[in-house]
Amino acid sequence: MTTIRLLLADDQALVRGALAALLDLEPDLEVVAQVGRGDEVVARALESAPDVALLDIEMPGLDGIAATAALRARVPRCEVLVVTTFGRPGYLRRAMEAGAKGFVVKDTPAAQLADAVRRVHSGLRVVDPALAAETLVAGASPLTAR
Amino acid sequence: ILLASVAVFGITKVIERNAQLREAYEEIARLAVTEERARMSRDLHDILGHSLTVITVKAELAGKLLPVAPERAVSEVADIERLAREALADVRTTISGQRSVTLVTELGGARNALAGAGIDAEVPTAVDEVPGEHREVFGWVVREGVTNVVRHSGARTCTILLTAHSVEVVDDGRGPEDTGGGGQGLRGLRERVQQAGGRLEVGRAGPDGGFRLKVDMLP
Amino acid sequence: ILLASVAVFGITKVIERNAQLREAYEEIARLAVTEERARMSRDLHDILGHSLTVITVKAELAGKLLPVAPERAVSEVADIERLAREALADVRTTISGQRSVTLVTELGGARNALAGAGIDAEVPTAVDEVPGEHREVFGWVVREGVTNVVRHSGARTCTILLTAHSVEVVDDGRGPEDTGGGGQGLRGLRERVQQAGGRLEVGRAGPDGGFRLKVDMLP
Ligand SMILES: Nc1ncnc2c1ncn2[C@@H]1O[C@H](COP(=O)(O)OP(=O)(O)OP(=O)(O)O)[C@@H](O)[C@H]1O
Ligand SMILES: Nc1ncnc2c1ncn2[C@@H]1O[C@H](COP(=O)(O)OP(=O)(O)OP(=O)(O)O)[C@@H](O)[C@H]1O
Ligand SMILES: [Mg+2]
Ligand SMILES: [Mg+2]
Ligand SMILES: [Mg+2]
Repeated sequence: MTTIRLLLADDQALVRGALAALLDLEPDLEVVAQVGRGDEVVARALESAPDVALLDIEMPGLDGIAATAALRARVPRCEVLVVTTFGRPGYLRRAMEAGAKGFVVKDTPAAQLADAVRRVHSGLRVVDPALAAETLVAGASPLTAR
Repeated sequence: ILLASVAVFGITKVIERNAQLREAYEEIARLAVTEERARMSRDLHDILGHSLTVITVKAELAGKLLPVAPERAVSEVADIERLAREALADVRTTISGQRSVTLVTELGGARNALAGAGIDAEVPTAVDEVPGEHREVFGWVVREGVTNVVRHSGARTCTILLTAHSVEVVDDGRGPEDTGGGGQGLRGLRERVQQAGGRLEVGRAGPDGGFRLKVDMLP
Repeated sequence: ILLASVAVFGITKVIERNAQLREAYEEIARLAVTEERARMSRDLHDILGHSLTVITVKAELAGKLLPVAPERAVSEVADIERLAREALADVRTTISGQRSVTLVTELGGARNALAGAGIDAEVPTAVDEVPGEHREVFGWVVREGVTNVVRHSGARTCTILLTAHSVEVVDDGRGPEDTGGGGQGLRGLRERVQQAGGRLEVGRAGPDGGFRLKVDMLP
């Protein structure tokens, strides 16, 4: 069994730490790098050679969507799975246009999240349907407008 | 006579419209209050979304660790309790409408204020590393720091940096004046920070100028 | 000429005021939307406040149980995970504005509706016993049941009862009519309930009349 190497980028250190621990419990997954800012993603990916990057969207420095585009350009062998808390309008479309293969919520149960990582790694698309619906409601609510 | 009655009609209308306008403006004022509350709720949604995410992920992790590494499970469960308590405190403060200061809502306010002033801003979205007991004083730092950036700096960009024990407001504007000078803002803030067991520093942000306001909580 | 100019003045004023009034009303409409959102957030806060309280208590309990009864701690931690995930789902639904129906917001709506109708209401503030998969259909039950109480019952009091597997809306009004009769409301609701794997019953609440709408989810 080959190990899938993971990079995690999330500015919520507690979420990032817990997700890393959960994913590390999977025998075929290994977290090789963690960052808390979007503008550190590419540099750390160049050092640590991950197979899949899990990127948060709202991060300081560079948001996860811009980080996706930068990572796909500089480290094309690394696939991107976007993990987010909220599906604000337009996020899904922009993430996919930037080259992400997957788009799920951060609280996806660990077994499903691990599965999403494996699918993205093998080139498949993974989109959380509820989250997709949320982000496609364009500008529906000022609660989402930022 | 025709003209006279048109005039009377016109003047009556003016009076009537004036009353309607006054009512309309009162209504607007009332609703503006509600809008302010909605803004706070939006911030609250963000914090709740984040807190509940951390709690969910940590609870799942704790469940998995329990059989294999109980001592690590203990610390995850302790984190969960703390996070839930702090989120609850934020909910209570916001609902009660007394709106003392919470870090979360001040960060939201900072984002709005800087955007409104046309200053590029980098404002953290996550506060969960900051222990609950520091959040109020950090909120005051953000509020005064950002107000000053908007009023005095002439900056193009502003960054707010948070760690568990510190908060910084940095801009790339004209920087501090040699005279020191100044009003009540920073003086009052320094007292507040000292009472909370912290230290406040202000100065140049870097060789090219700019202003840095930094608060460290002493361990 | 004097009169004429007064008239012209008056009419000009009327036109101007009309424009101001139109703008004012547009502003009111915009703000009213915000007000509605604020109401939703308020409902959300009530229930989330409750969820967070339960999470806090359970985390504390789990921490105490861990060294002495780890198997019981496991189930508390599993509860926490479920509660947090469901609360998060409620936050998301409310924010996205798709908000089909959630039990949380319907209970808030019920409270408002009954208060508005001058009916004394007993409405649960906690939904955490109800599994996530029943919440939407229970939300529809509350919505239709309470709408009917307000429209048809003539009741003085109304009680909503929740368990993990059932929801009831009971009032002390004139009770069901012998003719059965009726519109789309209960018929549509019955279909919805059956599709979700439940059973809907309506009938007299007690010997003195009153109306009871009860839905049981089949195990
Ligand atoms: N970001 C900044 N850039 C440039 N100068 C600043 C900045 N922040 C503060 N200053 C300088 O420091 C002085 C002291 O700030 P302080 O907040 O104490 O007073 P103030 O903002 O002038 O008045 P007040 O806060 O009482 O309304 C300011 O008057 C200004 O000259
Ligand atoms: N709480 C109640 N008290 C007394 N009568 C009730 C109550 N709830 C329902 N009913 C009776 O049952 C009938 C059927 O209710 P149902 O909701 O299906 O129709 P409706 O409310 O009349 O119309 P709609 O389809 O628009 O809701 C009502 O018309 C009314 O006569
Ligand atoms: Mg983030
Ligand atoms: Mg000041
Ligand atoms: Mg009806």
